[in-house]
Amino acid sequence: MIVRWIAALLAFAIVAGVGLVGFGNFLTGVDEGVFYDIEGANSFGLVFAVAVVMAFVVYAAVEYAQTRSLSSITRQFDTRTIVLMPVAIAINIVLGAAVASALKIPIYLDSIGTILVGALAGPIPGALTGFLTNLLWTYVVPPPFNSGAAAAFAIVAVVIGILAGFIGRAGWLRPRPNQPMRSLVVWAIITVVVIAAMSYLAYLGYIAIIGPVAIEVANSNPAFVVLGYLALALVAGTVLGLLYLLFARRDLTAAFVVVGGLLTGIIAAVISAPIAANVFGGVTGAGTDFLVAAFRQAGLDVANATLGQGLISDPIDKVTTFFVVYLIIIALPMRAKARFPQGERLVERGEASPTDDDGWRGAAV
Amino acid sequence: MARSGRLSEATAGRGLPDFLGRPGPTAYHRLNPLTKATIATTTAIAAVALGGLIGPAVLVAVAVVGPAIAAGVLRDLVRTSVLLALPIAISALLVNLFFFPGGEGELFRIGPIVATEEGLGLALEILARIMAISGAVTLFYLTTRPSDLVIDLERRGMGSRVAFVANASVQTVPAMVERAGQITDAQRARGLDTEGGVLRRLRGIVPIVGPVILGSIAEVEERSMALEARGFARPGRRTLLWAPADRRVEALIRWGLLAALVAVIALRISGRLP
Amino acid sequence: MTLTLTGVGYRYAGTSDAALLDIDLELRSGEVVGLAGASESGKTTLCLVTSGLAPRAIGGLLRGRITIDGTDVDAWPMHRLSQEIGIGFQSPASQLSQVAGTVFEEVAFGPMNLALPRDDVLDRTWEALETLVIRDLADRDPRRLSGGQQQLVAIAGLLAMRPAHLILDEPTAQLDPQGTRLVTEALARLAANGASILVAEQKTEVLAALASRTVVLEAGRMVLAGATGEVLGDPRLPELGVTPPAAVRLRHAARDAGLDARMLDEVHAGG
Amino acid sequence: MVELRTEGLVHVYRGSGVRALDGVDLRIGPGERVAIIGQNGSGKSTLVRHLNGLLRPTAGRLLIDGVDARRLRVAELAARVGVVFQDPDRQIFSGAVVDEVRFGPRNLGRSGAALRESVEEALELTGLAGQESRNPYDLGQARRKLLALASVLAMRTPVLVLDEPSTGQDRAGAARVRSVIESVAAAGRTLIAVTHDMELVAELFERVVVMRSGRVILDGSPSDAFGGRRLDLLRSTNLEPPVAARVASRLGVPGAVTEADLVAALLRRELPQ
Repeated sequence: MIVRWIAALLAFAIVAGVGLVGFGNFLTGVDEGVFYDIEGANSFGLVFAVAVVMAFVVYAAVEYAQTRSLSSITRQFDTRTIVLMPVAIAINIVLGAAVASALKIPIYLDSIGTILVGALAGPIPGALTGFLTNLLWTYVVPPPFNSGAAAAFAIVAVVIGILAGFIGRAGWLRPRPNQPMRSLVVWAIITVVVIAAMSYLAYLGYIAIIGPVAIEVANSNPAFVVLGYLALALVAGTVLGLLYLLFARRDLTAAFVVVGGLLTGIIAAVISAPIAANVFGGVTGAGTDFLVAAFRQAGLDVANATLGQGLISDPIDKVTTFFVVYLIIIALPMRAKARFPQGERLVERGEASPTDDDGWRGAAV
Repeated sequence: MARSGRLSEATAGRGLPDFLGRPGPTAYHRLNPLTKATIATTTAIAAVALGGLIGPAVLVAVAVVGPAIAAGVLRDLVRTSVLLALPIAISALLVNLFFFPGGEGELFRIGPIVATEEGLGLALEILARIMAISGAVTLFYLTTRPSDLVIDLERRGMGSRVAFVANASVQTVPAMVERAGQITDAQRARGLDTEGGVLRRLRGIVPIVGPVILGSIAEVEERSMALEARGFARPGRRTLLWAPADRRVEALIRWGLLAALVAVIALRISGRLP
Repeated sequence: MTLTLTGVGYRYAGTSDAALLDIDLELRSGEVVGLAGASESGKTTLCLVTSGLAPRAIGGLLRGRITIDGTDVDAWPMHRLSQEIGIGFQSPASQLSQVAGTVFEEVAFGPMNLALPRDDVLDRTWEALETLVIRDLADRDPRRLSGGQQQLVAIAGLLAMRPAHLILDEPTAQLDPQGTRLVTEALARLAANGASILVAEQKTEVLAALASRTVVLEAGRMVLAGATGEVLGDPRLPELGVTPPAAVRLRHAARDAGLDARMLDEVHAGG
Repeated sequence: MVELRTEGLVHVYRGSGVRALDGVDLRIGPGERVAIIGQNGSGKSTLVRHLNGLLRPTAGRLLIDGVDARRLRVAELAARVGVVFQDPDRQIFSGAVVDEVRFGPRNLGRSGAALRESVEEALELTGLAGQESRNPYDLGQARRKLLALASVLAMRTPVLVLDEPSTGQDRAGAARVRSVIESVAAAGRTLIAVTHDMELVAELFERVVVMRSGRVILDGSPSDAFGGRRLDLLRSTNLEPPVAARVASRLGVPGAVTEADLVAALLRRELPQ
């Protein structure tokens, strides 16, 4: 068991190292005199994502070599999960396509299914759902639902599925209704601090990536100032939304939903930015393009404009998506969700099934 | 492409029915699905890696328009791929033309926004790249039945469960749209007003999206039982009724294309490409 | 092949009260057994338990013994049991595999999963289509068929697994009279050439047409069992939430009104 | 109260070009109880979808109290003509039974005591009183259908249309549907049922409209439709009359369509001997 994890970590380190040093932003090549490519730093997120997938492939290969089976992985794939995945993929595509074309708002809502499968069945099914969604969305789904751009972002969907899997496994999406006021207030403060810290870190990281030169140009340009205020307004909006959810619904899980959404959003932004920048020049035809235009107007190049756009729209999209998934989990009857591999962790405490014996027995096989 | 009407004598016996695995109308259609998928993928990635205008243009001519003519799907290809690429193309044009940082060669100006030469150059580059990608993908889509590709991959060793998810998704997407339509009717019959302004339409999202998701998930239990009642949970490989033909020469073509793609990417990374 | 349930009870996962209690039932080969009872009286649960899906696929807790020709099937995995016992459900659409573009591929789905040799899969599929006389639907798209035709395709899909016993949970519940006739006639043909079927139905006319023996459930217990004619003629049927067939209702109404029931019988017998 | 009238109603489906309605002239007065029967594809559900504006006529008109329905939005029509569709799982979305029933009336702007009272009445009538906080998907399929019925009942529309209300119901469920039909009629509201349940039609409806290939081929009482004289017409749509009517016509007692009528008629004939 340990051998597999060591092999996986080794693979991760190698791929990440090679990627950072050589790969960087593959449109600009390595800068002399610096051991890594500064301008390419913005694609370190993508490199890490590829490293994660390679680690998984190595883990599976080692397990297969040891035990001629992938039981630790296939256990998460019971018939119910496999039947849920096409539904989740269709939800991603039908809702994603509908939102992208109909509302033209800066969110995509195309990962509801991926996060749902992750939460209900675990990281691996979540990752596979995300991966297949993006591949099928480009190669197999006919217009008007087809999206030529989706396949390129498959790696992002894989990471979103994995994150949702661990968030579900950690019990973050377990309903915690009518909490005493005291613990609500305590958790509200903690969450606001966490949101502020994450937003500030994202800002610092962004400034570090776009480098000192770009910052003077940007600051002097009114567009950049407007974007700054927009980002602040969205953070404030998230906090207000959180407080409403906490105190209006007295459900502590609202805090976990918001934090989970922000975390996934920021990671998704960091991974998808280099893909969007280098493959599509920062545009995807969705509502988020006007954000990219604003960043470009502020004097930033394609890569940094796309990252900026991602750091603004992805967190909001993922917080909204996590909230929609949470509403679905609440509305699902006990019978439907309890049967999934991680179903028990999405159920309110005390709702789990009572078991006494006197002759009753579960499935033998 | 199931054929309705009387069954021909060929299937009167007990063999494989003639409507399964029927070869496509042209030579390009009859290529192995994986070959066509490799052509589409290498064309798309190479267009990105090559960059510039000439690279993608040549790729489109050779790997998209050429085969499309051979397969007799050019008209559909143009119509579909343009439709597919339009939203991205318009955004790419607008964003890059007008917002190219530090562009000097001013073409024209609309108020504070300046259209620059460099912006136009980059916009055209991205346009060429997008056309190459959407053309390659559309060519694949127009000449290959999705289930044929899935069967071919399963024959080569892909897990039968992954094959199930891929095939089932293709049927679930249109079914879900039909379901959403029926649900919209039912909610409007209960007084939900979907003809008002944006705000009113936003209020309609939960009553319409909710049943689509809840109804589909509620069916998962019965669907999985029906599948298990037909031996679905049996581990290991399953028998395939048929699989698309593959020839050695196509295998060579596939590996050749992949090698060329790796070469292009290596050149790009090492900076030797223009 | 005889399928026997002795003292069987079942409790759904996450519930404290039993959905099924003390069921003793024997399904002999070549016999059609009817299952009647109000909604949520345990009909579906009994079908799921007998087929093995409960508890294997949906969890929950089981009590008592289920044997095939005396052998306890507790340890059998689902894919082995599904070759002995096939189960069909109420909704035709949710029994489609969603991966078949034609009826032929839909019916072949089960044998393909069993990894049988290809020719064996083809033979079983054609045989199942012929048994249900839907050979001419072979190239049709399953999603574009009527409810009744889809139900026949689902049953053909089960027959292709060559189960010794077939269990059908309200196959005509969602069908219109034409679809109900289609399915009932097909099942009558199966019964005529020796199939062993357990069929649950609200429409007692269907049970009257198919079943030699009928069992009635109430709140998870067997409250009536016996020859179909007797059970469906039992005066307590309405209180058990089951509406007797029209012919029986007429005869009872005539008898209660003091009419000469015999006259009604021979007239209706010809109908 | 509301009078519905169609004049030369025609509907051709854009995609398939199928002429589902081929000139329907129908008048349904306030408080009437009408059953619409016909084979699949005879145009029944197409007609129903015109009554609440989900489908608009290709030719001809639908008049509600003399006003052309074309000028009314679906949301406005829904306040007059409530339609209960066949598949409950294509509309239920709330986590609790009571919220599902509130959805309709709330859309019509009702609130407070009036809302609460109409919701309680609907739950009572459909036998769901006491299940207010349960998750709809924990109820069986049959009771979810009753929940869908309750959610439209609570809107208290002057016209109520039921699409296949008794399909999939057991004895108790069918009895519920019948009590709802009787109470709606008792309240003087118009009730239209599209159904294959011939016993239901014979016992509860005073008027039967038979449709075939987009046209009304018979509009009369159940004994008109099921009695001996017009049986050929009914058979032409390969519909079967209720068993009691079949036995009655064979025993030379036409006009008797329900079991009760048949037995009463036989009693009269047997006693004088």
